[in-house]
Amino acid sequence: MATLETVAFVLLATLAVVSALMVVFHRSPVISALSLAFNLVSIAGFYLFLNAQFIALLQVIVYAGAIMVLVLFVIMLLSITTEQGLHRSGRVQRVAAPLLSAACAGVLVFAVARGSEGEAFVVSSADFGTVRQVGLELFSTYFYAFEAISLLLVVAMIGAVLLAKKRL
Amino acid sequence: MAPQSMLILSALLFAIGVFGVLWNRGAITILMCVELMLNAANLAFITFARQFDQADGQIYVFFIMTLAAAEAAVGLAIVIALFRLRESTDVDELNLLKW
Amino acid sequence: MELEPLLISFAKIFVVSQVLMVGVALMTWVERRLSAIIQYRVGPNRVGPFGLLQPIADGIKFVMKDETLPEGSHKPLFVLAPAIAFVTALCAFSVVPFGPVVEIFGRSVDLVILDLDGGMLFALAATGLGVYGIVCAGWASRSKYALMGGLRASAQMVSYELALSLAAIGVFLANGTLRPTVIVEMQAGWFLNWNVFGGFQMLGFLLFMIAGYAETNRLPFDLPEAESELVSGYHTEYSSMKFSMFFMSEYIAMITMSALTVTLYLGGYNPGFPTGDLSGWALWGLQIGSFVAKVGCLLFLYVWVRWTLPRFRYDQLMHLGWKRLFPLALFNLVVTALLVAFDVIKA
Amino acid sequence: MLKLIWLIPLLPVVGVILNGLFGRRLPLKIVGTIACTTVLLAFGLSVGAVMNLAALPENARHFETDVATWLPLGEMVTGSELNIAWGFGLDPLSAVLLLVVTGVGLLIHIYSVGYMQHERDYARFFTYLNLFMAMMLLLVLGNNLLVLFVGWEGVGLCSYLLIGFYYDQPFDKRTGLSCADAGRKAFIVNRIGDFAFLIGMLYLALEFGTLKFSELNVALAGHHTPGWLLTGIGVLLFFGACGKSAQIPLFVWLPDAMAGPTPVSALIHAATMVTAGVYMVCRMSALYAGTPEAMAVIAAVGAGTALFAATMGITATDIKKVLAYSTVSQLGFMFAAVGVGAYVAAIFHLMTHAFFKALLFLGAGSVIHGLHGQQDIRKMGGLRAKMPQTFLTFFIAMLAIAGIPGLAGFFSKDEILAGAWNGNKIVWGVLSFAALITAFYMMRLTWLVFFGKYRGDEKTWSKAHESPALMTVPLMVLAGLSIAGGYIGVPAVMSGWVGLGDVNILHHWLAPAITEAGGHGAAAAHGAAAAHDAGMETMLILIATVVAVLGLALAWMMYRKDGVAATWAKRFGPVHTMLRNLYWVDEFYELVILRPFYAISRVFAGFDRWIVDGLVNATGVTADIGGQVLKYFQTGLVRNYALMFLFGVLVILYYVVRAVAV
Repeated sequence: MATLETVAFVLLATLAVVSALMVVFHRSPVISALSLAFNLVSIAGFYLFLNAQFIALLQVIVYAGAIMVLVLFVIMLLSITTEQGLHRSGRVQRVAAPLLSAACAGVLVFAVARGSEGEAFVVSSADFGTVRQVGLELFSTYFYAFEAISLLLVVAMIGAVLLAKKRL
Repeated sequence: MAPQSMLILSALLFAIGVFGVLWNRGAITILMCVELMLNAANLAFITFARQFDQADGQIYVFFIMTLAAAEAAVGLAIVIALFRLRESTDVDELNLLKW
Repeated sequence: MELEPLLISFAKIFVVSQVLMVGVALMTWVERRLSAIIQYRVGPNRVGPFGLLQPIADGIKFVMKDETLPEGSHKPLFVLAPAIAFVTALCAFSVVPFGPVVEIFGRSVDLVILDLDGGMLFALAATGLGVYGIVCAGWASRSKYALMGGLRASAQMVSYELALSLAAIGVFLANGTLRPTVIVEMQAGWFLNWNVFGGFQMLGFLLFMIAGYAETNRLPFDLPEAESELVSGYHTEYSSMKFSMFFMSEYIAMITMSALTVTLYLGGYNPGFPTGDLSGWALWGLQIGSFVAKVGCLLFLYVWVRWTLPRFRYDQLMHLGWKRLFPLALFNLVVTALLVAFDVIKA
Repeated sequence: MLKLIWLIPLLPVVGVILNGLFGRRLPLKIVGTIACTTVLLAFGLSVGAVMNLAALPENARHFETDVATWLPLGEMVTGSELNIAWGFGLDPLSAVLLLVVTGVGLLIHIYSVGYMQHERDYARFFTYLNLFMAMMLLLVLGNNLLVLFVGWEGVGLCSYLLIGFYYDQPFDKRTGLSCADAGRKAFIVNRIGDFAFLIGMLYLALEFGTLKFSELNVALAGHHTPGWLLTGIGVLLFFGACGKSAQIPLFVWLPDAMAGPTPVSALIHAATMVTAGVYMVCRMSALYAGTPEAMAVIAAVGAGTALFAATMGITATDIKKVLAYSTVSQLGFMFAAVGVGAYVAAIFHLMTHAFFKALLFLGAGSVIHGLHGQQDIRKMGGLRAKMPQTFLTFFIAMLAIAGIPGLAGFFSKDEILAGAWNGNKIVWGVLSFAALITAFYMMRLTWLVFFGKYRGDEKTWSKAHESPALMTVPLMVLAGLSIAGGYIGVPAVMSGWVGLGDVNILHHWLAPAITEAGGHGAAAAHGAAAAHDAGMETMLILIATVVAVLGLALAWMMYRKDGVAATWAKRFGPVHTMLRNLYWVDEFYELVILRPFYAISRVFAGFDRWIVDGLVNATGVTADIGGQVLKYFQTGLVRNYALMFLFGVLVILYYVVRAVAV
């Protein structure tokens, strides 16, 4: 069955990379945002591959369903037409940005290549990545982190309201 | 489907996100590219979680998602506030804090 | 990979989607007839008995109509948008268990397309993605009305999704699972076992219903397509089959939402009384029938509400969503959590 | 109660904390009550502890307790273990000091409540005063030299703080010193002595491997230390005492210490702190027993100071400065006594001096208080009528210090003189002459202040008043002590006259705590008790009495009528000028020490300014230039920053990845 999986992987990976490139290069921010949403959903597909069903569903609900809708809303609200190009950032940026990005990819790939990850995944337990297992972990080991992040959300919410509201 | 291919895909997506941040001048697009980078990292986390059969990686992703939500909310609010002031989301217009 | 389960899955998908399409057709007829009754009109009664064939006639009309692509529109998205709306609405139904495990040709088949561990999340995710269809349509049309509709839809759906999910979490807490099949199984027996009663989810049920109306853009929350303000909102520029896809997806979303409500709160396919000595197809038939009946009742409610309540203003909509439903849903969640903690609800 | 002695220094600390933190916001009455109560408690505890000590058999009157380890230094180069603890101890010697410090301290606290009433910074004053009490008690109760040193430095600090209490006021017109300057002067002069003390202490620790008094006494009893080292240590420690107790050559700070409020002068610069030097030398009697050379130095310095300071008291015109010179002089007496081995006499005089000198200062304070700040005795006179209680008590104290028989000062001074006679006839001569001058200038002071006609302006006179009871009651108590205090040390010769045996309580009390020098001075210490030469003793007592009366009479003759003194001053013109200018000691120090010091300082200042500051400034300039260049990287364009950030991250990442083994 490896071949079917490989085909699926290559397909999804291609979609992910292409949509990511669309995010960066498309002139229209709306298309960029939609591409990003697509990219996020395709990454959720990878999560399913990797036995992370709960996270995959969360990814769709939170990222695609909420965050990206919000982004789209703002883009449409502000009627932004184009966000491309360098403008004032100048000549150095024009040369250095592609070079350094390529270097970034190079270093990361180099790191992966040097890494000691095996050729195949280890066999995981049956309930790996289920809601129950992730939830148990979340509310035991990471309980305080969970509470802290909820606080972060409250702060972010208040901050967003304060920033965006015309008059309080 | 080896872990390495997943990680390489993650690295590529990350690099694309990096390039997007460096190349685009629109604040919203930059925000989106940051999300792209975060997602690349998430993918790596999930891969590691799968590889080492530990749920911790998934928990981290959970937290990163929360973080991304907070970041998007505040970031977009800033963009709106900026747009009110400048009628533009061009980050290169915002270069007052310099020598 | 074995072929048989794959085939069974395909069969289920095929059957369900076809049933849904028929349901949609039926719904359009029901809606028109009902609204006519409510408004003391006659309604469509020419095509077929009681005008039952009217939907088919409409379908043919839609197909035959001229396709228009507005000048300056973003064509790929313009075409894609109805498909997104349609597909996501269909997807959400896939986790709804419409019947128990039945024996067909000696094989046990569970009457649910996707029996996922986080099935309810899947449904919520699919409904969440549904907004893209509307937003894309609104933006791709390059029309003020459509854009306004898309904007309204995006904000509205994000807002009400919150109340919807939070209300549903009450059920998850009460039943201790996210798997729809298990949720349904736990509501077996007398109707007092239904989550709406036995799980103390009456408030959650009402919230879920209200948020569901907003989520499906039905009156009184149909602001994305408010005729008096936005002509017809996001699908102003659409015509022919593409329009009908939006049309159908709205009805499918209604059906799906009703089915989800039934699954979560009203016992799913459980008839509401012990079916001790029944077995085989008699039982299964009863169960599927009761499921369909319950969904039908909720759909009737949809129509009834539509022709009874006036439309909200946009700020009222947001006010209701964020300042009424959201806190109430949180309250419901806390109360449920306490009830579970003190073993009033046996999860 | 002995086990609780560590609590005694802590009690005033409570007052320090309360008044220091909240004093500003508390009403004056509460501030004063807190301060007095803590000292009262300390006094009560001290009395209890001393009574418990007295209940013990004579040979076992010694108690020590280590509260906590302070410096666990471990093994020294010499091989001994040196672990210094926060140790407290009580023996007959410290018991006497303890009672004097807490008792007189309590009286002065009460007096201060009245005296400081109209002054500013009420709470600050009592915070300092309580802190002083804490430090002084630490000094007295410490069972090792380092704890004593902490108290020693602590009282120095408090002295500095209190001398500079009116830190924004000018003090001395002649030298142009401000009160803050006076405080600094005291601190710096003390520091010189303390440095010597520290060195001496370190040598002691190195040589004997301990700083605990009890262990030191044992170690010194059977030591094999070379004499020169012992002498050196003795002289170094004594030099420290010179600083604290204002002996030649470090006495210059004490007259200027009068810049502080009068109760401070009474408590710190007369009764307690300045006597710390005497206490310390007595504490180290075991050391000095082994080094007659150091003893000789002490005796010489003490006798010299006694005479030298007394002469300066003749011409001083500030009421407090007269008393300050008197204090220096009396401290000289004590050191002379120590120097000739009459430790008991020194402690005896320390105690009586604490009574009558505190009384004198408090009386002077009462006068100053009544005259609203007037300190110049040339502008006083006839105050007898206005302040009867102050006058009476002051007069008693004057008689006591002059050495009129029957009063406290007579007994103690007589014992010192007896000790000196037995030790060294020259010392005796000098001290006798100093006693004469003492009687003279004290009579002069009393006369100018309380007798004759008032010489100030009319307004002050009309407003002059007796001080409130809060101030006069402590005066009376101290007057009582100045009369009765001497009777715990009556020489056997005198008690013999009235048919009593040896009733010298103090002698027997202190005997176990003092190590007598073998042979030398031993007879002196026991001079009274031995009674080997009762005739000579009687003779000395008579001479002392005559000297005292003579001094008083001389002063009375000179100041009874106006102008007589002036005639005499003219007759001894140069001497008078010299005394008026205090032998130009300050000027001498200025010329010999300060000027060269300033010159050297200027050289170092130049080095600091040009070389050190140059280097520092060069660093700054480099940073500035660097910033001027690097600022162009701050383009204000966020994506440029992102680019640089990415570059840095990549470099780090590359090295990290490279470093990871495959």
